[in-house]
Amino acid sequence: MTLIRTIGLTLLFLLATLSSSDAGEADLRAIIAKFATAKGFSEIGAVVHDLAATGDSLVEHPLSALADGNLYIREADSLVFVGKEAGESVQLFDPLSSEASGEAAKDDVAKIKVNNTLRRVIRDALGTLTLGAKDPAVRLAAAGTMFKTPDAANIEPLDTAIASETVASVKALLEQARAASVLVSDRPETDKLAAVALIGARGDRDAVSLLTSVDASASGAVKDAATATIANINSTLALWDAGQNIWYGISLGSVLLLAAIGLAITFGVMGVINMAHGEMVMLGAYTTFVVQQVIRTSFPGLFDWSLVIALPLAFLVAAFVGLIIERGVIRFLYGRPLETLLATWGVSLILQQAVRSIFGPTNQEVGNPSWMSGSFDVGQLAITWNRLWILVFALTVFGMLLYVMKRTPWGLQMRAVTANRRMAASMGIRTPWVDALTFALGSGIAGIAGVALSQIDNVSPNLGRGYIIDSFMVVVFGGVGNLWGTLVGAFSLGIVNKVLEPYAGAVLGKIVVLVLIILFIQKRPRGLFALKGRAVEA
Amino acid sequence: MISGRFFAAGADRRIAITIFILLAVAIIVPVLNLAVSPTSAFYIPSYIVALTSKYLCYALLALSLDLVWGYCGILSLGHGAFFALGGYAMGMYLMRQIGSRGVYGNPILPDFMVFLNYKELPWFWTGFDHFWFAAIMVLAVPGLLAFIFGWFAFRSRVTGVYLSIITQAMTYALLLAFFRNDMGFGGNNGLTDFKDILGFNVQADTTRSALFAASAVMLALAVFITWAIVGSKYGKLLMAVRDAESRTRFLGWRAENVKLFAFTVSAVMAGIAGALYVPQVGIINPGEFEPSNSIEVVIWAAVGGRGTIVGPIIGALLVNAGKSWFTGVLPEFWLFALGGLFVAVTLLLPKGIIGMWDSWRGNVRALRVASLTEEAGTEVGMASAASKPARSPARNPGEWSLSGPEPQAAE
Amino acid sequence: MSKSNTILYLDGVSVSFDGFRAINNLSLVLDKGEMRAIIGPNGAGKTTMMDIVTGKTRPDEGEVFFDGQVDLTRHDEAEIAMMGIGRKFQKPTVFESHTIEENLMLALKGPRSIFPALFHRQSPAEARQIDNILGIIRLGDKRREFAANLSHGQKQWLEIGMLLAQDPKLLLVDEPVAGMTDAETEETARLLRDIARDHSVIVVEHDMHFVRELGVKVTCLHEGSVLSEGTLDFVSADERVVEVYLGR
Amino acid sequence: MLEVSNATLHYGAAQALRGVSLKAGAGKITCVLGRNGVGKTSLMRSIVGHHRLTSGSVAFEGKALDRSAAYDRARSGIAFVPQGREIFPLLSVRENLESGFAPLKRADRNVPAHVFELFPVLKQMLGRRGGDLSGGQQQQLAIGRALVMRPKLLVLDEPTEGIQPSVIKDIGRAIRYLRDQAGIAVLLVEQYLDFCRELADEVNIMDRGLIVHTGPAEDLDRADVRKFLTV
Amino acid sequence: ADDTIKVGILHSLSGTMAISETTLKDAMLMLIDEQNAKGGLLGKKLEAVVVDPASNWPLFAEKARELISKDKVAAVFGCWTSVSRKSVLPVFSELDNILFYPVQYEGEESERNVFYTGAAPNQQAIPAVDYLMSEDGGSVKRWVLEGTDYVYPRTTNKILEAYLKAKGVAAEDIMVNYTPFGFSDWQTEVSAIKKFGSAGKKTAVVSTVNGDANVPFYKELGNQGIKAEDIPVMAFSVGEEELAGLDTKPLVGHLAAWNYFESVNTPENKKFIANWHKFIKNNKRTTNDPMEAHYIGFNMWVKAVEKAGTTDPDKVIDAMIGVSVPNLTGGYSTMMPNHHITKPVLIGEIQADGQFETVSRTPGLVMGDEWSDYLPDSKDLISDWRKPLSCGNFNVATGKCGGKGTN
Ligand SMILES: Nc1ncnc2c1ncn2[C@@H]1O[C@H](COP(=O)(O)OP(=O)(O)OP(=O)(O)O)[C@@H](O)[C@H]1O
Ligand SMILES: Nc1ncnc2c1ncn2[C@@H]1O[C@H](COP(=O)(O)OP(=O)(O)OP(=O)(O)O)[C@@H](O)[C@H]1O
Ligand SMILES: NC(N)=O
Ligand SMILES: [Mg+2]
Ligand SMILES: [Mg+2]
Repeated sequence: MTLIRTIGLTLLFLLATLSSSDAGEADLRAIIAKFATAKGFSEIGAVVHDLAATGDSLVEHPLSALADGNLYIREADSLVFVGKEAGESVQLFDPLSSEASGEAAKDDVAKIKVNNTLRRVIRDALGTLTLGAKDPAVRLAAAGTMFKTPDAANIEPLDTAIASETVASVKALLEQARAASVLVSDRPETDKLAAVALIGARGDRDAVSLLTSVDASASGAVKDAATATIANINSTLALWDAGQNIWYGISLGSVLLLAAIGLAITFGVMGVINMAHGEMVMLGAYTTFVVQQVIRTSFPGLFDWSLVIALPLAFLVAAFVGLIIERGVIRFLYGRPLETLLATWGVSLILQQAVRSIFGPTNQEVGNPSWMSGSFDVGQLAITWNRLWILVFALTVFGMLLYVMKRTPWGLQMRAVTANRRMAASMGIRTPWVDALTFALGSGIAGIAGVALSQIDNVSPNLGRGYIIDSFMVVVFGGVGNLWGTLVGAFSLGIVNKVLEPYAGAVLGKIVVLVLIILFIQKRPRGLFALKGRAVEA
Repeated sequence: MISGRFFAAGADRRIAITIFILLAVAIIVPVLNLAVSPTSAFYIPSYIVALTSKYLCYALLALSLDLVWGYCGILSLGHGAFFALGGYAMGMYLMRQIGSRGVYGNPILPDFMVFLNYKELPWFWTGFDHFWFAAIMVLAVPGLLAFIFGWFAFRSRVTGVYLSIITQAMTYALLLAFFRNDMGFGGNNGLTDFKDILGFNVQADTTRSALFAASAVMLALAVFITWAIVGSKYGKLLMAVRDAESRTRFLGWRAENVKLFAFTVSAVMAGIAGALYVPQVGIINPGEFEPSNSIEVVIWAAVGGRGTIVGPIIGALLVNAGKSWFTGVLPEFWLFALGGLFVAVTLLLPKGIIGMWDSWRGNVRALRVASLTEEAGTEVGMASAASKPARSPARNPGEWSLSGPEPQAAE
Repeated sequence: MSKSNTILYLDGVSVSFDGFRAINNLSLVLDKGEMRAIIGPNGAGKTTMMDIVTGKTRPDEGEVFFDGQVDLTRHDEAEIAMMGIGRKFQKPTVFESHTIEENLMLALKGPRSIFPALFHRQSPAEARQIDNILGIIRLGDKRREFAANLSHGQKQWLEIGMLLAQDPKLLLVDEPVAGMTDAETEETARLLRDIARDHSVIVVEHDMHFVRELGVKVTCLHEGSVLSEGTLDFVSADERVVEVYLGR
Repeated sequence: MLEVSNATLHYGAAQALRGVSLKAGAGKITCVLGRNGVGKTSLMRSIVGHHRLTSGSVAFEGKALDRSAAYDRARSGIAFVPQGREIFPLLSVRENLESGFAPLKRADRNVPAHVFELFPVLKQMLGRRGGDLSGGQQQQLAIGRALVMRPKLLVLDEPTEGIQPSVIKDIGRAIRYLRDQAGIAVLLVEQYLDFCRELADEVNIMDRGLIVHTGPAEDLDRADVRKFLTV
Repeated sequence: ADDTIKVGILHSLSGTMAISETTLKDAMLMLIDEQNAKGGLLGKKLEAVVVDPASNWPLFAEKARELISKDKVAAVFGCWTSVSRKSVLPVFSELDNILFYPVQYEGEESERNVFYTGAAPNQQAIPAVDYLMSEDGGSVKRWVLEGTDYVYPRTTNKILEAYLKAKGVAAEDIMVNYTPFGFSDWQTEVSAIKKFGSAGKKTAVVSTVNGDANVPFYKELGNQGIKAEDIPVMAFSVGEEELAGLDTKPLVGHLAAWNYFESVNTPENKKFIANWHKFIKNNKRTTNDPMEAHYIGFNMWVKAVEKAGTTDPDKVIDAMIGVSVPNLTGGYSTMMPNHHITKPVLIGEIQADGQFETVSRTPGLVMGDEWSDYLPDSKDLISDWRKPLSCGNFNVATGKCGGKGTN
């Protein structure tokens, strides 16, 4: 099998780079037709090899369709098509020319099954096929694939590719891929040592992975060099790991901050023990779901904008519900903070069940827009886009809130009203307005937190319950009534948690964090950023 | 003094009546269950006995919470932990009573230890084959935890929300810890499959009735003790600490000790409740440490009326009966009903059922007094004795009042 | 200076809050059995000084001794109170959900630990003492009222009553006549003079009539330290006192 | 300007006001005196809208206020300096003063200069938390805060309590100044007789929930009036 | 009334488990409706009694008691978590009624009053691992056992560890990790998996992560770019229902082992899905394995009642054994004497449309093995509820009923 592949790939590459594909379309069709009779993954795999061996760049299309599970066989005539599902039917396209070839009912076509092994085979084949592609990104991906699947036969095509490569980053990766292949070839030891050095320079986990497998099979100087390089990389990686854990902590902190920040208003500022806070977050998440649902069915092109659209809506929905709760329940309870616990607990039960009745008890799908998907590397740190955006978002919300609280008359009135409602009224402040709007603001912020959390967590009626305890912990740990406290509290809890986790495990880590909170409060009985002064030191 | 107070009028008479009812029920219910024919109209089915008995345990838990919350302003959001610890102590005894009747027939190790490959009983399980030992542990474990926890927290002057949240952190940490199979308490499944208690089959109707009676008597006893505590000078002090902790210090009282005593007593009561609960429901698992359970206890007390003795009992009975009933008849909508009930109680009965009852009665009496005296042309004292500002739980500063709408600064 | 005959001895005491010096190198000595009036502008540090003595605030530096030998900076509020330092707060602070009687009962001198409190029964002597105090503060007819229902002035009286019930060796009285009528003010002065016969007392007041009635040595504080000390006439003749405090 | 007629007020079943009638005219200082617990504070609170009267009415500039909320009364020009100060403890002194901006037009939102002239200490302490101030300083802040609102009626409940003598004098001067220059009505509850005697255009004596005497300040020297103020 | 036969439905409709269990309640209602449309049972209509134990374990026991004592149901279909089952077990044995338990579980139990229609570990975990070790499955050499910290994952992983070691996997090639219930921040765990997987050996994750924690787990896998081709994740608790809350495009190729997939192409299944959509009035609602388990269990019960001619639990319990009904994957499932059933084991890969594509299937039916052969204390135990043995824990080594039989 390896032999076939080697020959195939070499051939194919030569042909492809010369861009003189003349394997003949008819031949290709004949091979593709074999999919209809192939049974089981290994036979399909063989057909894939045959196709790849033609070296014709045309095969890229049917192969990637196959990898994506989009290759179909029409049962009536056993013809192979690329298919695109559209409701109950499948639109068919010619596998080579991509011409539309009509439609078929789902039941009349059979999808060609792929499994992981097959997908890997296809990916490898495509990797080599696309080494000469126009788009540098595609070439980069191809080089990446070849790095991960070293093969002595790859050396020559890679040499050719390196010679003609103009983009530096692609070239570097091609060289590493070549080095990887050198290591598994029977090239002389000096070549191999150079290869080890080249790969070692990557300094990342993939390099370790590759060198480890070399280490296992090699001997002599190469083995020693590999071992030394692995040790070397691992020691720098350990540092990066620490950095990575901090980043995880920061990103967990940003989630905690988002979840808690609305509560910092309704509870921290207004003193309402708002047990329905989590449900406000949930409402925000469901708003996102509904927005995406509408977009999916009516304006699919807007999907990447879905979160942007959902943000104001989630704010409004949650704020409106908050307004109703405040006017309907909370306003009768000022001066009786403990009873807000009872009432808002009731409200939270009602909201949960309402959502369950309307949307069903199961998870709803909220997708990630493309700009929130995937990750990028900074050095050896892998940073996922969604976490980064959530961090940015959390800090932005925090900044805006801080501005409102400290720099606007509304913020001043809010604080005055919650400090002494009766006296604030005597200062001419319309307390009912301020109360209602403040609670709505806190709820609205919880709502937009829901938009962000929908990106990383379940959107289910239980969503809120998962955050309520953490939110209270953060607000209280930071010091009630102090927004900065909430910020610092969220990040410190996040970071401590994530730094502990790799050593203690998630469960024990969490227990340790809780115990630390208990101990910390003994040291600072009014939280991290305690409100100070005579008034509070009663 | 105690006996004198006991038969006095008003609130104290209510305590007497409550105790009397509980003791009566402790006798009557078992009799109606065991001695009356199932076809009779007076027959009380076993499952009602089991159910009510469970509520009585909850009532005891609610009462224990109210001792610290209602009378001392310590809003514990972790009282479920003491309940659960008491329950675990009892559960461990019950596990040991299974002996070799477990599925693996191991005479020493409970089933979960067998399939998790324990080779011997962990050290902390020793002694639990004796009832007396377990009984001591039922009191000692929650009591000791509360004592240690309270010792540090009260000494550091952790109050208000901060205290509430660390009690919540405590129960949450225990929840996670008990989830761990490595802890040796059966992990998430907890302890189940009990066979006997003190040699009697836990499933037998007579045992159930006995447990029912025990729960009722224990609750009666707790009512009596709480009442005695609350009515004593110490009780007044407790409330003084609730209302103006620092002021009591300037009078020379050690507020932290005042709180610590109540907290510990309360935890022991909660532990007893848990211990009675476990043989009756047949399982104890970490779910009992769930923070939301503890919050529910707070809610029972609030619904019934905090800062009263009978209130939390009524609240616990009512909310749980409501829950049992609603989950049966309105399985899909009961959360609306229960949630609605909580909202309605807060809005319509701000001091809980008992509190409202009192102020309603109080007002009626007060208004009557006022009108009578006015008719008689005599002067009304500015604030006549009849006005009951109530030892209102709401006016409870320094507690959850954060930025201090009603600051109690001792300037 | 010898501490031996003093009931209260402050030397070089300073305290600051967030950089603001509320008490600045304050020295003050009160002899056993002495009554002293303290005056001084708003914010001079009078209340803060009491906070330091009663253990509410810890001084940054300086010595604070009670009864010539007890270093108060090493004790907390409850201990200090038990040693015999009682205090009336500037803003009346009473137990609002207790009756007047119960407020006094909690203040009454006696053991301060849990178990005695748990099994406490009121003795006839205690009952008499409460009756007595109720008479002095003229709240006898309200003895079963909840303290929450008192007017501001009535709470002031209740505070004074609680102080009397404590029967401390040293009384710190912060603005006792604020919110009282002139007649009541005189009454209070008489009461304090009575008490001063066998107690040491520090009174803070802004009411000069009242201070005059007391007829004791006066200390004027300003910006956290002593500005002037002597008889009232002496102090009020001091130009600086007139400047910062009395006004023209 | 302000007219209270036949006001009664109950706390639960206890009656605190038993048919009080009172007038406070513009450009006049009207004093209310009485022993502890006779209902002075209750009366003031009813006027500014902290308590709802059981019966009777409060009218301001001819309009009945009985149905309006405290903030509407404040907006119509009634400022209140409560007994016990009630400053916002966690707000800075500046913010406490600015809390009086709410009823003002945007252009008027500044702290009048005479506030700082009157209470220079406030200027020094602008950045500190209100709750940290000493008792007397808080009292000054409470008065300053009320003045920021540019009221037509200033209701003061024992404003001199805990204030040093020199500042009491200043407050007296300020009240007079406000009466004379701005022509506002001042309703003043006082225990401090001399202060009252000096300032008042009219005194009202309360006893047990009733106004038992109304007359000029000189009446305070009459024995039949004094008797209401002795123990 | 006596003209109906009552059937209890004991699934949480609120609380944390509602997310999974509510569907089962609906499925039961549908099955009962269908049976009634067919004319009921023994000439009587079936009547569903639904209660909500609210994800609260003691409440499960209370509600079970209520169903049996008060409502006098003939059988109960319910529970999801093991702890809820443990909590009701004593009630069922005390009041002698029948529970049908439809969820895969850790085994180590066989009660007379319970019929286990979900998978025992050998009907799910072992075949799944076998698949991963096979060439088709990618010849996995290195294993991450990732689970939620509770009894089912712990036990399953114990069994798997023993099994893997028996297959020659070295201890350092197995990584076990647990997270709490409802865990939502998977960054550290996923990166640890990545790290563990970069040792140059083919690595796979066997996930016993429970319910709610799965969505954030998979989202993190997707975001950190862990592809199924590189490190496949084989899950035992992720079904169509869980996937419905996810964008599955980044997850294509990850695996699950079940006894049923909605995508299975059989006439029975098509009919079942069509009925389900009609009943629930939503064409998007998926079906899943526990639903099939209830389908099987319910039909078995119906058949057994018909066979016994009565709903009397004792008689039905005896009649159940040997009853065989069609399952939805094109075969018959039979109730075995150990109260577990025979099932095919299917391995499926996640598809972009949120369905599973079956990539492997055991050649025959697998019989549920309640006492694992890989745990030292249970390997000698068997269960057989037929008379005269009538024992749930018969020790073949000692020849005694009651575990070790040391007494
Ligand atoms: N906890 C604190 N934080 C910040 N500043 C404080 C604190 N306590 C006191 N101060 C400041 O210390 C100074 C002294 O206050 P103190 O209350 O002792 O004055 P006082 O002499 O009692 O005044 P008054 O006569 O007005 O009661 C004041 O300026 C006050 O603002
Ligand atoms: N919130 C309340 N609840 C019940 N009774 C009250 C309340 N506030 C005041 N009272 C009672 O009403 C009466 C009048 O009180 P008020 O505060 O108006 O008196 P005052 O004249 O202002 O007295 P002071 O000079 O002491 O301030 C008092 O007897 C008091 O006991
Ligand atoms: N049985 C389970 N999945 O808990
Ligand atoms: Mg002072
Ligand atoms: Mg007053």
